[in-house]
Formats: sequence, structure tokens, C-alpha cells
Amino acid sequence: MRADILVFPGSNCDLDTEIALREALPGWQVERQWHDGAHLGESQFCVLPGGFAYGDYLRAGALAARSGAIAEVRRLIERGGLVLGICNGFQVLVEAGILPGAFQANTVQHFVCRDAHLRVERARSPFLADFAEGDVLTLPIAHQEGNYRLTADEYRRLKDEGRIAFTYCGPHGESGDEHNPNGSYAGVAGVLGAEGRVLGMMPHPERAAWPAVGRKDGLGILAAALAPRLEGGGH
Amino acid sequence: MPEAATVAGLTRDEAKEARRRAGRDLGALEWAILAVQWSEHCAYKHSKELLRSLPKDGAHVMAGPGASAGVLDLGDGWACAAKIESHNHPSAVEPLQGAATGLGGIMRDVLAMGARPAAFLDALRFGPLDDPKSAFLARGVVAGVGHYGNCVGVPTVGGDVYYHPSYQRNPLVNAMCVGFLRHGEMRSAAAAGDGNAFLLLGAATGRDGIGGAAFASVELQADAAQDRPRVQVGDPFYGKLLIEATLEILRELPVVAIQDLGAGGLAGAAIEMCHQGGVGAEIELAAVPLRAQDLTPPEILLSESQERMLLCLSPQDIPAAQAVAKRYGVEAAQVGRITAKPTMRFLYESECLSELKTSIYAEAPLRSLPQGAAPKVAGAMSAASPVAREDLLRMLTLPDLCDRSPIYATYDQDVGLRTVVRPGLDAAVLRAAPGAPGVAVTTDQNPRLCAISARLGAEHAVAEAARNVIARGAVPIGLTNCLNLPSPEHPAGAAALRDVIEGIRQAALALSLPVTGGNVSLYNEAEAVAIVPTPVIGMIGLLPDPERAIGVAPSPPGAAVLLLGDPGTSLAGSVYAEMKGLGEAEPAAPDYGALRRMTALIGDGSAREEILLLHDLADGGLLVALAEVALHTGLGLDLRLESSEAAFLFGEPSAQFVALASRADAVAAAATRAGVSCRELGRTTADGNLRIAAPAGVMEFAQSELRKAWRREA
Amino acid sequence: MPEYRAHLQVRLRQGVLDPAGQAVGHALRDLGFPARDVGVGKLLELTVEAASAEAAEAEVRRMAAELLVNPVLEDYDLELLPR
Amino acid sequence: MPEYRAHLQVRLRQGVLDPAGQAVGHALRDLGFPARDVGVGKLLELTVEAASAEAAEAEVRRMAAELLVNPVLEDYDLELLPR
Ligand SMILES: Nc1ncnc2c1ncn2[C@@H]1O[C@H](COP(=O)(O)OP(=O)(O)O)[C@@H](O)[C@H]1O
Ligand SMILES: [Mg+2]
Repeated sequence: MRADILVFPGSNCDLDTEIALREALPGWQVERQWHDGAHLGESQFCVLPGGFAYGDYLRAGALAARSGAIAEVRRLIERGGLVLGICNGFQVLVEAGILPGAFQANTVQHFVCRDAHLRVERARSPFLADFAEGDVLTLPIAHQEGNYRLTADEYRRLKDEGRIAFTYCGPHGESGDEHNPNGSYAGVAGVLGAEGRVLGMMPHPERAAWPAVGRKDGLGILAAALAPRLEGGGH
Repeated sequence: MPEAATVAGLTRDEAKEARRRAGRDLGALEWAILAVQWSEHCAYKHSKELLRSLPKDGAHVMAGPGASAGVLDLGDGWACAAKIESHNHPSAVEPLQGAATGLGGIMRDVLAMGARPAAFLDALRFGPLDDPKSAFLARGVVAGVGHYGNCVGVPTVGGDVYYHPSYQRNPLVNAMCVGFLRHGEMRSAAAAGDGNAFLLLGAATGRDGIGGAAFASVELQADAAQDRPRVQVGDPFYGKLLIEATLEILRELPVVAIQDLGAGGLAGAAIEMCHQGGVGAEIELAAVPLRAQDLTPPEILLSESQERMLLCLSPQDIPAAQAVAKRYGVEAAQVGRITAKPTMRFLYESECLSELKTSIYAEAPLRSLPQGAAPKVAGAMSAASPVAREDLLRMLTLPDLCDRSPIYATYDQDVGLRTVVRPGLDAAVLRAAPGAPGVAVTTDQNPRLCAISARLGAEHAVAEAARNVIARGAVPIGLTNCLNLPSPEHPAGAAALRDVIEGIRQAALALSLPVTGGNVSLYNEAEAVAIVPTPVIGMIGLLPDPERAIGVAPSPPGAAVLLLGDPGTSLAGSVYAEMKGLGEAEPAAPDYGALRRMTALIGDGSAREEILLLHDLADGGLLVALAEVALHTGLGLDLRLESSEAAFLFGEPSAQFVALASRADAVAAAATRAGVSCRELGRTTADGNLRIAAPAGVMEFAQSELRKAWRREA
Repeated sequence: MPEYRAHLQVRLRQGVLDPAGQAVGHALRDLGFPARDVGVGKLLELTVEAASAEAAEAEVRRMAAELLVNPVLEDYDLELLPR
Repeated sequence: MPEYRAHLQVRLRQGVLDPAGQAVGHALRDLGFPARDVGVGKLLELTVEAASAEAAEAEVRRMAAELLVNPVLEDYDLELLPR
């Protein structure tokens, strides 16, 4: 079984993601692939890591979303593979039109790096299989343009389709603007693709896959690809 | 004499000396290069002799002063490269880009050692924030640190910040970078091998920052705006590509030498590399990739365009290096070759523009310092009135003591997955790699003490930095420093330079710490106001098992609260004395013996195991340290103190710590063995409140009350 | 082939929240300036070669559609000048 | 008092490194577009009240000097329209 990390110029969480995936997917082959010439044909799982692909110049994720490697990502999705976009990777998936919405700068107008609490909104996705609806996770965020924009209609549709994965919350799962670090619509922190096999999220699960120092809530998300759950999804 | 030489501040004697060494007059290009190479910034004309007095040897030292960055052995085949550098004047002119390019510059120094840059720390000094200009500078600098560090993918894990009127027009921006490498990966800057090639790797050259080193070597003019064309713009995105391309080339190819392009641009890097290797070079300026086509040869040579490295390697390896560069989208051009004859030949389309002995550029004549002593401060202090509970609350709101998270929360602290302990309290902890050893790192200096005595202030800066790494359970193994001082051409500035170096020397000797390098930034004065002497210390502490550093595991309620070390007996130089207007007096020198005993104590496994959190007393003394423990952990502290004296509660001793311990007796026994005094003050509680019973009465503070003050929400 | 310089003024669409504009507006009012309805957009400029002004315009509009402008949030005006 | 809408086109000064422009230029060429000399700047728009067009212009130029434009790195053009 093989997981690939797609590396764009300016990706900077690719090595971190590799370390975390090795922790989360013991026995898997984990590879980082440079976007130019990337090949996902053998892959069951592809992660678009965090960073500042192409410097996030123009708009976060915009330039990477036009890279040839995105066609490989689309093919992997069509094959039923799993795709996870973390932070900048989420922005790339949105700019590529693979996930809905758009991003703006955080309402506070500066970069924010801290632990955030997330409420699991839906558990019917391989990425959320380890969790129950309403679970509260602690994951670090680190971004400047994490203000996820949806129209009210889009939000309702995603909600109805069970595609809102996480929302920002307080330590006990409570909602509220004071727990929303970036102004995202309805506090949405992560959304799923139509089949639940694509997840885009602003928080960094790979930074919380380090049990030795008490950061572990990201492991379950990264372990989504564990073999039993892939049944019927592979090729 | 050509204009270039006078502009750069060469004296008549220096110009004469240059002509004497050359045996002829110099051409315009040569004067322009010399002006930069002989500037204070590049040549350390005033400080070189003094810096030689600093101890530089130690069991862990793999590379010391003279290398692009100091390198310390961490064991297990791992090493740590670290250096700190100032970017003060550029930040005064354009704070965002000034700070950003400061980070980029120091990052490339660490990269030049063959290390992967793993963390930044930023030591910042501004005027009081009620001055709009200072607030503007502070905002811009913090934005610039975040802009560069976050994007380049190197976390910013610590630093310090103080506000003092002397920094109002001359803010200080010191950036430290820490990197990790395997032993065999270390590189040097000494070019070698007749016929070897110089490869210029990185960004195309533009008209950026021309004359920047000379700019850093004079006092800031009132209208710094006229210095604007020199401003450099950093491109952290490109910086990231440069890191990856450089490391891959170093990994794949036998690179002979490498250095970053900093002050003095291509000329500076080539001259220094050749001088270190005792060789010369021919540099073909027409081969330099340009961003603007109309650059003149002196501009090409002296441009300080960012994100560039110079590599010396065999010409056979050039195509392979270029292939790596191409993949990452960075330029790589062969711009010259090494010659055995130690002269620098600069060519343009094969036509020789200049040939001069390498040593003439590289060995600037040193300047002597004017005599004089630092002005003495008055020594009398008035007696303190009884301590009131409001004193602590007021102290927590002071700009020098309040919550720093509004700064560091705008920095990515985690990228790289090496940050074991994030900023918040004392030193941060990094691991070199999963399962590898790591370090505790910090930057420190206290302007209040340095204003009273530059020498004592420097000693205490070393002591504070040592305390901060000890607080993580790390053993200090080396330090780097950045000396920010006013003009050395005035007696007071000269005295300050002598004093801070003597202070660091004393402290380093007393703690057996090597000084692995540093940076001197002189001429920090603007509009006739000189800064307080500011020797910033960057300290490295060794942690063989960083995941088990003190402070990684959370502290529970019910833990014992201990005071380790002898309590304060004086208010000299304290925040409390300043806040209450009690006057200034020289504090005692640091208690180095006590610091060594503390180091032994945390090295004692039985104590280490039991200590959950350790926090040193610094600004604000015991009560502030206790409040910080409550704020950091969210726990309450229920304590009984033996004294209500201001000196006990707010004095700032040099070797004292608050500890939370799972078993007080084990720590106390180990403390006795190590010769450290240990008092049990009380217990942590779940309610979050700080309750202090002392002879004069009981003081209670709700967690929310402390927090409100500390966050300045009151 | 003739060259044209294209200027794209990229603005947030009507109704899209503009936190950057709001922040700048606040800062201006804090400084005592009577500014209202502040908007922050992007100015993109580039040079294209094309057989005619019409061809150049079509080319730049394709660039806008494919990359330069995010239609979910942004509108733009295009101005084209021969060089 | 009459109102004016000010449009400021803010560009990086000649010779100042424009990393964003370079990256966008690369991306456009990678997509097969023949674009050169790409620059990325800012578009600032705001409404001011002032007694006259001259007064409005003076006011906006003060805003530019004090906050909107970084003279170390940027130049700007100002256009003012009555509302
Ligand atoms: N400019 C800065 N950049 C990043 N971190 C900072 C900065 N200033 C302070 N910090 C961090 O905030 C915390 C508290 O700072 P300080 O009060 O100086 O340390 P200490 O706990 O040793 O007294 C430390 O972790 C420090 O690294
Ligand atoms: Mg401390």
C-alpha cells in the first residue's frame, strides 16, 4: 500500500507529513513526489501538504492548482483513492475546483499559529472513521488565509450532504465567533468531497501525530487509509 | 581620492594604507569594493582585537568564530549550527523587509555550514509603544519576521522583546537561526583547488541594497528615507527553493566550499572564501545572471540581492549542480574559477577590470578605540515601602513583562516537526530529527541592567540565557552573541564595547562556555540618541532526549511547588525598583557557582524525573515567576512564603528557579546533593488561583484577574 | 507582432466581505482621515504580443479566466494599451 | 460636502524585486500564455468628503503618505471621481 505526498515549489510541510504518515500508516510505502512529473498511478492515498506553494502569490493555492500534477490527483479521485489537502493543500484543492468555496485572508489580517479545537461534524468518511460526531479534537492551525468562504446556499447544501467535516469550537465543543480563528463561514474548518474520500482542512493533523509529546489527535485522520477501510475503494 | 571611498567612511589614513599595500592608486571599482570590505560591518575594525579575548574552545565545539555559523556537537552523530545577526538599520528604514531579509541572511549562514535551517529566534528592541513611530516599526518588524519565516518553512520558536526610549529611532532586530546537520555534512567557506569553479546559486542579481554594509557602519541620518534605494526585498518562496537546492547539491556532490552572499555581495563572498583558503580567483561579471540588464560591473559585484549562495566545486560537477538547480527553478551560473595565485581578478567579457591581492581587501587595518569609561550611575536606592497586591498586577501589565503571545502567535512555531516545546516560557526545545538529540534555545538581554552597567548587564545576559535553557533540563554547551552598540568613535561607545565583551568573557569563562561566534553592530544611534548597550546572547543547551525535556509533560494539580536557589536580597536593577522609582544601583554579579550547581542538579536523573516544570526568576522576580507559572499551566498555586520583603518577592537574583515536582522529597534530596538550597512553598491546585500567605498577610489573585492584567485587557 | 500592456483591476465582487478593506478603513479613521467604503483589490499588469488589440484582449481574458481572477470572489476591469 | 471616489493604483517601484509578479509570470507561461513583465500591485479605493476636488486630492495624498503607500518600495497613481 502506498501513500504519496505531492510537493510543490514552496510546500513546506511535506517532510513533516512524511514523518507523520509513517507514524500513522505502519508498513505503508510513503513517498514524496515533486509535482513536475508526479505519478499517482500506484497510490491509494495522496496528501497535498501545507506550505506556501509558489509563495501563495496571487492567491493562496492558485498557482499550484494549475500545475499538471492536479490531473493526477483527479485521476486518483476517480479511481476511488483518498485525497487529503492540509492547509495550503486545502487551498489548492479549492482553487482547483475539487472542493467548493474560496479563501480569503483571516479576518484578523495576520498569520495565526496556535492550537485550535475542532468539533467532528460527521463521521461517515474514512477520514473520520476513528471519531464520533461531536468529538472534540485539538489540532494546531498555522495560516494567513484560512478564512473559508461559502455562500449560505452552498453551506446548507454541504451540510445536508454531510460534507462538513469539522468546525472550530471551544474546548468543550461549544460554537461561537470567539472560537473561530479566521472568520471562516459558520466556523467551517474542513469539508469533504461528495464521496467522503476527499478531505480539505485548514488545521494540521501531521503536527498532532506525535504521541510522545502529547499531540495525537491527528493520527486518526492520517490513518484513514488503513487497509480494511479501503475495501471496494481501490482498483 | 574617489568619492566612493569617502562616502563609505574610510579615513584618509586607510585610503593611504590601501594605496601603500597596492603599490599604486586604486581604480573606482577597487575603491568601491574596498569601501565595503573595510567597512565596520565587514571588517570588525573596532572589535576584532577585543573579540579575540572570548573563550572559543569547548568539548562540543566543531566550528567556532570565523565560520559562517558556530557548530556544536550534540552526540549520536548530530550537530547543531547556530548564529545570531543584527539587521537594525535596514529595519529602521523599512521594518517589514528589513526584518524579513535579516532572517533570510542568518538562515543562509546556517545553510552554508551544511545544516538544514530548523528554527529562528528574534530578539527585538523598540521605543515605548505609545510613540506611533515605534508602534509602526514594531508592527512592521513582527510582520516581517512572520512573512519570511512562515513562508520559508522555518519555525520561529522564541526570542525576546523590550521597550526602552533609547531604541525609539534606532530599533534593534536581531535574528538567530539554528540548524541541524550530521557530523560528516559540515562544510567550510575556504575555497581551494587551482582551476575549481565558483558557482553562483540562487536569485538573479538586481540593484538591491548596494552599499548596505557601508550603510550599517554609520549613524542613522534623521531622514533615513534618503537611504531608500538600498532597501532589499526578501523572497521567502525563493529562499525555500534555495534551501532545498543547496542541501541537495551538498548531499550529491563533493562541494569544496560554500558561503552565502551577504554584505558586499558577490565581491564580499568571493574575497572571503578565497582569503580563507589562501587562494585567488578570476570572476567573470558577464556570467552573473541579472534581473535588470543595465547593471554596471561595480553594481554586479556589490549588489546585495537576497537568496544567493556561492559554491566552490570542481568544474566537472557544474552540470550536475545546475541540473539540481534547474529542477528547483533557481539560477546557477559558473561565474569564476579559483587560482593558486592569491589575487582577485575581476573580468567583464574577459577584459580584466582589476587585479589586486586578496589580502588587501580581506585584511582591513584595525582601528584603535578612544579611551574613556562608561558614565557611572548613582548608587543609592531608597527603601521600598510594604508590598501591595496591586504591585504584582501592575507589573504584569508592563510592556516588558506582559504576554508575548500576540507576537509569537503570528509565527509558525511548529513547521518542521522539530518543535518539542513551543514559545511561552523560557527556552524552546527542538529535536534534530525523530529519535535524535536536540537543544533548548533562547535569546536574552536586559536593557535595564545594561543601562546601569554594560559589563554587568552582559554578564547577566549570559546568566539569564543559561537559566532559560537549564529550565528545560538542558545543559548549556555554547553561546553566540550579537553586540548592538552605539558609535565606537565616542568614548562612551568605546567603553561600552570593551565592557560588554569583558562581561561576556567573564561569564563564559565562569560557566565554561565557548563563544561560537557572533555579530557586532555598531553605530546604533539616531538623532544624537545612543542605544543602551545591548549584548544579545543566544544560548544552546544540550538535550540528549528532547522529548523528555522539562515542561513537555503537563503538570497536574497537587504537585509540589519548590523554590530552588538562594532568594533575592536586593532590588538593585529590578523592574520593581524602576516601577516604584527607587533609583538605580549596580546589582551584584551573577552567582556563577549557583548556576553550575543548578546545572548539576538538572543533570541528576532522580531529580530530572520528578521535575514537571522549571521556570527561572527574571524580570519581576519571584512573584512574577509564580504568576507566570499559574498563567502558563492554568493551575492555581497555594503557597506560604517566609518573607514579605520587597527584595524577597520582587528582587531578581541570578540563579533561582520555581519548580513544580511530582515528589518534593526526591528533588529536595538531589538538591542537597548538588548544593542547591530548596524550599517547599506549597502545592498546585485545580482552581487556577494564586494564593500567597506571607508574614505580612495573604494575597489572593484569581486566574482571570492575572490573565486580564497580563494580556493588558484591564 | 505588436505588443500590448494589459492592466487588470481586480476587485472583490459586490457583496463579498472585504476584511482587508475594513481594516484599512479603520486604520485611516484612527489616523483622523474621513475615509469611507474602503476597498482593497489587486492590480495586475502584463505585456502580451498579439496580432491585434482584439486578439490581445481575448488572450488576456483567457488568462483571467484560467488563472488571474477567482470568479467566486472577484470581478475585474481590463484596460489594454499598445506599447 | 461633495464626495469623491479615489482610486489608487499602487505599484512596486522600478527595480524593486517583485516576487509575486515573477511567480505569476512563470505560471502564465507554463500554461502557455505569452505574457511578459508581469507586475502585481494593489488597488485601493475609498470615498472621501471634501470641499473641492483639490482638497480631496490633498487629503488622499496625505492618506497615501501616512498609511496606504510604502514610499520605500512603492509608487502610486491617483484618480479621483466625483460621486
Ligand atoms: N520576539 C519574540 N519572538 C518570539 N518569541 C518571543 C519573543 N519575545 C518573547 N518570546 C517568547 O515568549 C516567551 C516569554 O518571553 P520572556 O518573558 O522573554 O521569557 P522568560 O520566560 O524567560 O522570561 C518565551 O518563550 C520567549 O521565547
Ligand atoms: Mg526565563
